[in-house]
Amino acid sequence: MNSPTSTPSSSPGNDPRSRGRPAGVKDLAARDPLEHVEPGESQRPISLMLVIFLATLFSWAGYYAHRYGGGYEPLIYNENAYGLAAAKTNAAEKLDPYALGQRVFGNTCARCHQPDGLGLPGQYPPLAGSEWVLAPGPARMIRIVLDAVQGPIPVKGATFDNVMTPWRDTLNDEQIAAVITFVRTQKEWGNTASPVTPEEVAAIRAKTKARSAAGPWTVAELQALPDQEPNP
Amino acid sequence: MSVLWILFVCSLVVLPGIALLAFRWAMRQGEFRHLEKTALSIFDDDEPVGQTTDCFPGGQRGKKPAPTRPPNPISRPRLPEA
Amino acid sequence: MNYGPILFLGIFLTVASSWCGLVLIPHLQFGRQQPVKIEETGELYPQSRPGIAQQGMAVYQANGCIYCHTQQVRAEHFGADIARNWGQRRTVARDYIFDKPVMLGTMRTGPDLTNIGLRQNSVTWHLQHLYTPVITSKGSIMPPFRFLFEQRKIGAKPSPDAVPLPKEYAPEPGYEIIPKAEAKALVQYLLSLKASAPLPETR
Amino acid sequence: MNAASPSILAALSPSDNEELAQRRAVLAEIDASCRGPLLFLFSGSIIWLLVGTVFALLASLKLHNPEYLANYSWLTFGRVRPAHLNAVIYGFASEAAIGVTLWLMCRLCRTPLLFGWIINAAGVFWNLGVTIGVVAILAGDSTGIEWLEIPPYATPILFVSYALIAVWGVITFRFRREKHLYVSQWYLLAALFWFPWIYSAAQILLVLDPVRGTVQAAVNWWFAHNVLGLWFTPIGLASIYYFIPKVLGKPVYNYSLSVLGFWSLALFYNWNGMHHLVGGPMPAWLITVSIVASVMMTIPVITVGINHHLTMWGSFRELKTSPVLRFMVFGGMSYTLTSLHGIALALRSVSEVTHFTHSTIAHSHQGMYAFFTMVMFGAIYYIMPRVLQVDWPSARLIRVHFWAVAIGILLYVFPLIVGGTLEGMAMTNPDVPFVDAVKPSVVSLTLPYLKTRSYSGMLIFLGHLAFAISFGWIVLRWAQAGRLARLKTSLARV
Repeated sequence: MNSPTSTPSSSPGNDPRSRGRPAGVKDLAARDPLEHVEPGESQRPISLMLVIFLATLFSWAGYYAHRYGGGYEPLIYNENAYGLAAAKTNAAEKLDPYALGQRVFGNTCARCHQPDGLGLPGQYPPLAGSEWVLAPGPARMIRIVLDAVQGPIPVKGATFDNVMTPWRDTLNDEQIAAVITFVRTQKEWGNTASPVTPEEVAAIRAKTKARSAAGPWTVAELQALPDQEPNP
Repeated sequence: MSVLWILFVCSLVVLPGIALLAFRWAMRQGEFRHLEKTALSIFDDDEPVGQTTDCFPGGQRGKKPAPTRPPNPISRPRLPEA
Repeated sequence: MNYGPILFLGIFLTVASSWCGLVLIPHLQFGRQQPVKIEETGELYPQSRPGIAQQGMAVYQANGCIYCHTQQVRAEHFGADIARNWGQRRTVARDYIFDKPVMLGTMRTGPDLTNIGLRQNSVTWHLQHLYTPVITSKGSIMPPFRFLFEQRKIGAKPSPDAVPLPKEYAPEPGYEIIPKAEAKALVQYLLSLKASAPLPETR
Repeated sequence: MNAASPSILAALSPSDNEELAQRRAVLAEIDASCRGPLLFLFSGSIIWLLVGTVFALLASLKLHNPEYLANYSWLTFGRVRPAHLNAVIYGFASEAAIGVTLWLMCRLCRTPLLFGWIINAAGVFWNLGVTIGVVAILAGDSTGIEWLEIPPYATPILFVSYALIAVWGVITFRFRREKHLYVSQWYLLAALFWFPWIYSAAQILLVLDPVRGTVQAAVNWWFAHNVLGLWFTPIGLASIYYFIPKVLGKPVYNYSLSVLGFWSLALFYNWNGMHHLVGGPMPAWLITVSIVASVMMTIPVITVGINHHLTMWGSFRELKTSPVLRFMVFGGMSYTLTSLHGIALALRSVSEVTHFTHSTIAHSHQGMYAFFTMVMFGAIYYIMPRVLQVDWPSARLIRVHFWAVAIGILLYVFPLIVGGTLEGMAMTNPDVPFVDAVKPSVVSLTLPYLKTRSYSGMLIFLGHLAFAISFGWIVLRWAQAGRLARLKTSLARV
């Protein structure tokens, strides 16, 4: 209804307002080079660039949705579960035990025992120079890490009355062996005890399986143990 | 979760229904004719072309030499007589 | 100008489409998951939280913990969540079926809390940490939540509830710091945060 | 009329030409009819802007200085932050958006604002709802759902208010005198329709009768991202599409492109939200679909960008003289930048690093502030002199406002994007401790950037103060010039 042909008032010739003015939108475009794309009456063809761009985007979209869509299954959470990369495994990088131990210590133990291994006086016992850490064999320490220990516990002449967090379910044998090795051999803290192997941890984990339900170890229970565990 | 089904019906039946009606009405109003000319619909006939209509208070407007605007191809409604 | 009509219809259909695609279909697909029996333990997982932990959740909500802490563990190949020991496996939708609201979070100004109940199960540690975070985590920028505690004159004998504090953070002699009910509930909620049961879909 | 401000008002002054006089009288009548509601809405939004900025500053200071005001439960970080968000989103931005929408609709429909009392009532309810909501959040009554923290007893008030505005919108559109629909109107109508849909759906499915498990998270981010995508972005773009051509006095570069831009935005933006959950406990397909939609956003972003920037092309010297253009162009450029940045952030490989870091915060401020808020400032600078028939009192205040907020937000966004990316790189390296007293850690790494943010916040606050003073002053001037203006309007009507 607003087309110039159907509405007399909008046609330049008939409109009294436009008398004496140049007619037509195109005149403006001719005068001002900045406005060379002034929309005109006719429909310009869609730019080929735009068509190619849109086509590329849509093909990419289809590919990506298919490739990482997990088959649109509700229980598929891994975007690599289907499609081309199904075979791609995400094997965790292998770390040397010291680096792994450092990482585990920083992310778990340091919250209480502090990054410097000195603990918090009156709260959390130190690991640096601790007689529990530097014992000849790791039997007690492995047990403590697996199922925790319940205070009061004497460490370096002070007594700490607190409860530790057990790590049986949250750290694997390799991680526990690595972190115990890291703590026992940490020279910056003056610790120079022997390293621990994952096999030793596995053996004690199996042996104390039933123990975990009974809660943390008590100091008396741990002290009753021999220093050296018989070899598995 | 009956509420969810109400929303579901709303989204799939009621709203598209409204959309269709609105669309039919818009077509009849001639909404989709002469799309490109609409770019000019925000200007009045007497607005200067290429000259800014805004400036800092007390300041000077942009001094771009500008030709007068050609007549706007869009018909303007008139103020109803008081 | 014939493409106008199709587009005009679109304004309504577009939002309806995303509503169906991002809300309705997810609800139908995984919005009705039930607990499953875990083979290793024979227990149903997940279980709803005990009442006091539910109250703690309200404290967590009210004080906006969600703005700095997430409750989601990403897959082993994606980020370092599992390498940081924030969990042994990624979390999946089933882990959250009893949470109202689900507080996944989008910021990690602080560490992830999905498994904080496993990583740190000491009530005392949590109370100290809430009272003044730098007691246990030096360098932390977490705000202290001292308004969840009250300072009280020590009565005939010290209260068993009193939070043990290092000297530099302890109140003046003769006073002790007692956690309010909110603090205790919050700690119970934190201790209840565990998502470790081996679900089949977490591979 | 004031002698110091002839320029803008010249366009609206009576003319000898009878035809012209009548034409100007139409505009004057439209502008005058908007006066009351706009004064109310803009005043409210500026008050919320100041309040929201104070909350923002508090939150920012607390992040690198946790002991600051730590003993007041009302002012703990976890309450001040959502109070900031709700004050600026629902208080400032929505209210300013509604005001600008009203004026644009009236101007584009060429009809005076009918039933102004509806808008005034809606404004009262809206401010009441937001006030109750923000106080409740500070008091510890938040729902704990991001972007929907306002408790369920305050939201119905917002609904009543919104319903009134929607009714008004329909009435105005029904009685419009201009039959052509300009692209801005498409954006505005779509926004007016989209917002109640997403808001009510989210309220019902998250607060009233929550869906189960992580579907809540899906609804949450569908809503939170669509508030930006289907509410603020359309209104911001509608403003740019109107004001840049209007101020320059030349039509938009390519109108067909603007149509493509509008519909591709409608088609793809609302599918975006799930990229906030990349890596989260969501089926792979849901996140993949959102990533695809995010990348498809290149279409509207590029088309809108071409239109904005090429309309401006060759007219950049006008930036020197026009404050409106400055804000609009800053907003338009930020829209292009923030959208391209957002598309990159949605990709899995980028998201792996930047997700959960401050770069997300930087991104949302780039969108909400550097784009939307700047555009709203520009619109208010254009609208107020026309509505009040009084020019802005001080060019210096406008300059202070512009430079303070422009430098402030750049100083906010870019350092924080860098800091957030470094933070993400540290966080995805498990050998960097999360927090440590001595060694560099994830937390200590971010501290310089968080401090920079506090400084930028102070600068932005300064800018807002200048804006508020300017606004108060022009209203005062109008009140003083009231008699004169009324006389002028009645003359123009003859």
